[in-house]
Amino acid sequence: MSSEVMGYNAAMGLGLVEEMRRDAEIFVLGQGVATGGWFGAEKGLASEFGLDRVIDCGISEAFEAGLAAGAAIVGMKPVINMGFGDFALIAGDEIYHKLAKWRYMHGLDVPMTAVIIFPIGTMGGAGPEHSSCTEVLGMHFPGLKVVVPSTPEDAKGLMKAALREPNPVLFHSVQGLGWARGEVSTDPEFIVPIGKAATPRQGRDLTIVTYGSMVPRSLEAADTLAGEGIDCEVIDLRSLVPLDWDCVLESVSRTNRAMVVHEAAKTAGPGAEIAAQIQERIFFDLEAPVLRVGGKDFPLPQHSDLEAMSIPSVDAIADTARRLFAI
Amino acid sequence: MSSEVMGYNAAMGLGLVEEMRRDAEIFVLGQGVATGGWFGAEKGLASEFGLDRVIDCGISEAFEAGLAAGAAIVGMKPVINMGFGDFALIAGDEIYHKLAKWRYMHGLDVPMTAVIIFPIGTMGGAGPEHSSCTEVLGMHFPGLKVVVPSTPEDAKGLMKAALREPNPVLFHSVQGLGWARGEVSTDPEFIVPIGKAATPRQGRDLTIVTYGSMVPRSLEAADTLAGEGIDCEVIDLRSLVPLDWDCVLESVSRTNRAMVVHEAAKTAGPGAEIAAQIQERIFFDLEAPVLRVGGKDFPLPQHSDLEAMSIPSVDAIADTARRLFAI
Amino acid sequence: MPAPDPALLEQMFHRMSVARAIERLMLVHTRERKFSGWWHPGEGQEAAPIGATAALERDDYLWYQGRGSAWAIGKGMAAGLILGDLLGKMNGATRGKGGGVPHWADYSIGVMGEGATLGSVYPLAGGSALASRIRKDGRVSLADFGDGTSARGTFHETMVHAAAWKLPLIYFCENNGLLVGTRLGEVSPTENIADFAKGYGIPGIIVDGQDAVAVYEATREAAARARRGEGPTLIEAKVVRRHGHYAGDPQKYRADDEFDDYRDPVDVLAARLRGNSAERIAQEAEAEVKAAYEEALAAPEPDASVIERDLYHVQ
Amino acid sequence: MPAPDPALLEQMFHRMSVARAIERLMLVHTRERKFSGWWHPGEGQEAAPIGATAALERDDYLWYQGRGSAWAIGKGMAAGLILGDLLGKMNGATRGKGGGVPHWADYSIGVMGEGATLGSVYPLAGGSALASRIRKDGRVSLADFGDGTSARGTFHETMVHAAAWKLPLIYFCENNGLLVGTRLGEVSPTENIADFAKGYGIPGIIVDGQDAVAVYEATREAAARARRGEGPTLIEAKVVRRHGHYAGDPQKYRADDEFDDYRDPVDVLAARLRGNSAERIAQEAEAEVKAAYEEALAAPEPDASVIERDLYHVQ
Ligand SMILES: Cc1ncc(C[n+]2csc(CCOP(=O)(O)OP(=O)(O)O)c2C)c(N)n1
Ligand SMILES: Cc1ncc(C[n+]2csc(CCOP(=O)(O)OP(=O)(O)O)c2C)c(N)n1
Ligand SMILES: [Mg+2]
Ligand SMILES: [Mg+2]
Repeated sequence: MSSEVMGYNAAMGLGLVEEMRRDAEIFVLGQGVATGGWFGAEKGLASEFGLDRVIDCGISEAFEAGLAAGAAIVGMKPVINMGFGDFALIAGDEIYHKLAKWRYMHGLDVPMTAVIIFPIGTMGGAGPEHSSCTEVLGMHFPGLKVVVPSTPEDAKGLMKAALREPNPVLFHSVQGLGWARGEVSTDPEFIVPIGKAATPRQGRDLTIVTYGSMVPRSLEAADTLAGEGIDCEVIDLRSLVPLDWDCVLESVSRTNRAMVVHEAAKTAGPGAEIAAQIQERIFFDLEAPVLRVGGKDFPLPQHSDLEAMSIPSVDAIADTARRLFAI
Repeated sequence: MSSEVMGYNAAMGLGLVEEMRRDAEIFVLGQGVATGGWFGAEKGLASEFGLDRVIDCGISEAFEAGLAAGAAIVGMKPVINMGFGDFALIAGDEIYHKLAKWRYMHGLDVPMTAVIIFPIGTMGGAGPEHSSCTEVLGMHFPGLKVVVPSTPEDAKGLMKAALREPNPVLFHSVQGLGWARGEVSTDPEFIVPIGKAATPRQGRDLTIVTYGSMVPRSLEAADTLAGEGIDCEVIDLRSLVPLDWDCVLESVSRTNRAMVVHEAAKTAGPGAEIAAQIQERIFFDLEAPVLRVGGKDFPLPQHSDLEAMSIPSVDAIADTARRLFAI
Repeated sequence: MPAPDPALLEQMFHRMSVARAIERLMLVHTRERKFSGWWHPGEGQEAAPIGATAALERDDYLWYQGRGSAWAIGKGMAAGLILGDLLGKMNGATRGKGGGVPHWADYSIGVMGEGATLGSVYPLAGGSALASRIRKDGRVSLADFGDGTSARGTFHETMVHAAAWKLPLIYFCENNGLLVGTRLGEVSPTENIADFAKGYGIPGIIVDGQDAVAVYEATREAAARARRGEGPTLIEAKVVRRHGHYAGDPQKYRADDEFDDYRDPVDVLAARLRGNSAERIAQEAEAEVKAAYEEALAAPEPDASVIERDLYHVQ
Repeated sequence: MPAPDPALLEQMFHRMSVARAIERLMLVHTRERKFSGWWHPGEGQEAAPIGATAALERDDYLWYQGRGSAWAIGKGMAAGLILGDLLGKMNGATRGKGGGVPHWADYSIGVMGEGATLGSVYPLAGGSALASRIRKDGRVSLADFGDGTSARGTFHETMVHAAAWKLPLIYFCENNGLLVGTRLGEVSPTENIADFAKGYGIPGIIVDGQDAVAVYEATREAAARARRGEGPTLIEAKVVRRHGHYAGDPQKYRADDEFDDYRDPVDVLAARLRGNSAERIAQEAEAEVKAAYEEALAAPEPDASVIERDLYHVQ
């Protein structure tokens, strides 16, 4: 199949455009989506699909998320750009109660497609209220699917999968990867299934379980470690709900050592669940504790140097891997 | 020192009243706090302290939490009854961004006292949006202290500590224990320090780390197990931030077996962090994986029988302990 | 606006009588079987839902709040689904998940459901109204709420956009002057929720909420306006909450003379019927509710498998 | 209301000139040093903050939004704290945490800070206003926000209560007609944010936001009203956003003739000064800002320890 090199945000946008062409029930709404779009993804959407389907909204995040629930229940397929993952906390009732539970609490099992785009993570000084990783919320509160693509191709493929999924999806796009480039399939039927991890690097000595912004960093650390004779397997989860436990457990039961890496604050982040569950399920396969490398348990400073020091560096990942290998 | 038998909510209320008498900067606000109060805690507050300090609010949770931040920054000591822990998701920006980070992001280290009361957990059919346990949010987002008392005495002592604490405290009162009775110290200087766990039962075979509604259930399970020759230590964390790691690790390094029990949904709940960190820190002391018993990863049904089946029972705790002991 | 024709009036009275019979039954059920306080009695307020739903089309979208049962009944749900749900039985609307707070929905007749965090219906109704604008399907969305719930931020966020975009949306307030035991005036700058309409430049209509026909007419007008593409309307029905906030609430906070000039909405509507059909219809409704209650009592309880149902849709 | 006296006028002009000099400097700094786009230029809008802050007392509480620097300067913060912070240096207001979006606070002069989730200032200002009512300290709280931010739910939740409780609160809107690149009219039922006041039964005042004296007078009046216990006022200043939304925004969405009858607030205020003091004051301000900039450039960068500062207070 043919492919094309493009940026992460552009690929996510392309996934959206392709699906909008084939499904008239999809519409996009968010602050500035019609006038250009913040993260480059929605450029030109309004001219192709018209202002009926590409809707600029005011500064009302709770309304945005709540309308997604209402529109999805009546069968439309809203895509909402929430601007920043931090704003999950502004629209929490609408996302983690309404979108997640409306069908459940009414005892009605109907398809309900809605994609909530949460750009997460640091991007160079956006500050403590525009840089958080909030994906763990979607793991703790049941009823939603949760994805975090790490490559342009996954951004496209997961967006397309989300728009064909009969359940609401929290689509966490990685702010720090917005302009990262890569090969992207141009096949209009190419999708990345929700709930399937990838293994971008195979290895025998230890398993690095990661996703999002930390995938390229983990791969870079693995390259360095390869030179030192430490052979890392790197798993890119891609989806956090459902999480591909088969892939994770199969790998760790082979390597017998695991660490989890993410940008989200370490304490009570996704890595806590992953570490807890690995040791719960295959304790006697482990030769060492499951280690975690996560963001500092502090708000993100506005200062971009301090910000960079607040999230895991390639060195920090490599150091932890060395430590894990040595145990 | 003298003590008195009273209910959990009443004891929490008494802690509040005692502190309000000694500190004129404390005020209480919430829906219905002046007209009687939902959970019994605020009865009669308005007549003693007047409507200036006991304020009925409209249905505006974001305002309630945000005003707490504003009032605390100017040196007052607001106590907000948020009604239900689930409403953390309605006021998320105000709690996890403003209350938690305002000082940090402005680079100003000043005392800031504010107590946000979040009644959490099931209470017999309150339904999916009034029964959630949301305490894990306070663990993941930095900047707040987080407590969950399990006895009337702790409810009083932690309330008093929270009102003398120069940092905002999320005070999770346990809905299911509201009418549980127990001995409560009447000493006006009695406080329960934030960040100190209790060990209501000592044991040699395994450690049950728990808090809130699951403390009495874990103790009951431990009693049963004692008859079977399994000697459980039970730790009541009382505070989740800061968490008394010394107490937990000391115990587990003695018993070599640990399990975490909470009512909150299991996945990515507080137990994930606790299990992850125990094995991270004392892996080679463990003879078995750290197991978790938590609420089902489903919304809470309105139906009270189904609700009861959705959270850990004494039997489920005992069964897990037996399994852990047998590993 | 034309008044409802006699057949519609009878249907309204029938539905109001069903709702009232459910109210009466739930009072007894609560007392005798120690039913939990999660039932919020709607007696006294039935004219608002019955009048409003009568003015809607079958496929218009209704998002309601949780007092009483008259919204769902008014929009055409069977009493059996409601009672089965209240009793937590498998034959109820939620198929076993219920037991107090209403989460009754039937999408085929536009009963879209209730959110127990008050104020959650505004953006959801905004969403279905936006869907109708995109699809040009001529449907109207109605968001019902209590006076106290007008203070939620979602009230504003949704109406700012609905008014700007002229969405086919009706805000319908049941103003009973109380939030649990707090008087509205303690926490609101106005006793008239309709005043908030001024800020959005939309009509704010106050109607006699004890008179189902007055409510019908106002809602009819608002729905017509919405369908003409002229945007949202805020209707405020002045209603009386006859009982406590929840089943069992002793209501010590209410004045002795509060009900001195109380007009029962059932009587007000009965007086508008032809001949003496009221009595007959009321009896039929009571019989219907009684039968549904017996059926609910006999219906099976849910088992644990119900807990894990309806979370995700599998294609 | 009396006009500001000559000394106050000069102080206002001085502060406006400082803010303007910071604007000019940041344009150059952004271009030459590739400074990040997290700086949101306030040029053209300075009359609103300068007029409003001049009408407040030193210990009144100011909660502002993040465009430009004139709110903090107007309330009395030194240029050095602002520039040090923008450059991310240890001598800035946040002592090393800064670098674009303003989080400048000085509680001793009532500069309470900014929340970068827009609309967060409403309930915080409501909180300080409530504190003043409880303490009877005669202080006024002012919440500044942009026109787009009027759609946030917190706008409504706070004002419902502030109006009901007659809190000493001023809502101050800088209406530049734009939210990033979206025209206000696309997402708001009214171009006049002051219209929202009608819903709450409070005064909604529109002032010429290019004229600091007009803003001063309106704010003075609102503050006096608040101190008399008569409750909140909503002031809307019509302002012009002279530059892009953020530093570097190419602003393709703006019309060619948009600035044809633009009145620079610096000129408007200069014309009100006695004699030719304007030029002198402007030069002094520029020199002050230049010196502060040099100092900031030379000031030390933060080290990693700054990350872990100020999260918890230790008694
Ligand atoms: C967001 C939210 N806040 C608070 C509550 C608790 N609560 C349930 S009913 C009620 C009073 C509602 O008053 P109103 O809106 O006037 O409706 P009414 O009960 O009078 O019908 C309150 C505060 C809730 N369910 N949701
Ligand atoms: C809650 C929230 N939503 C969205 C944003 C992103 N955002 C930053 S500035 C801005 C436009 C603000 O418009 P307005 O309030 O009119 O202020 P102006 O920029 O015109 O001064 C937006 C949408 C944000 N910071 N916070
Ligand atoms: Mg009411
Ligand atoms: Mg603007």
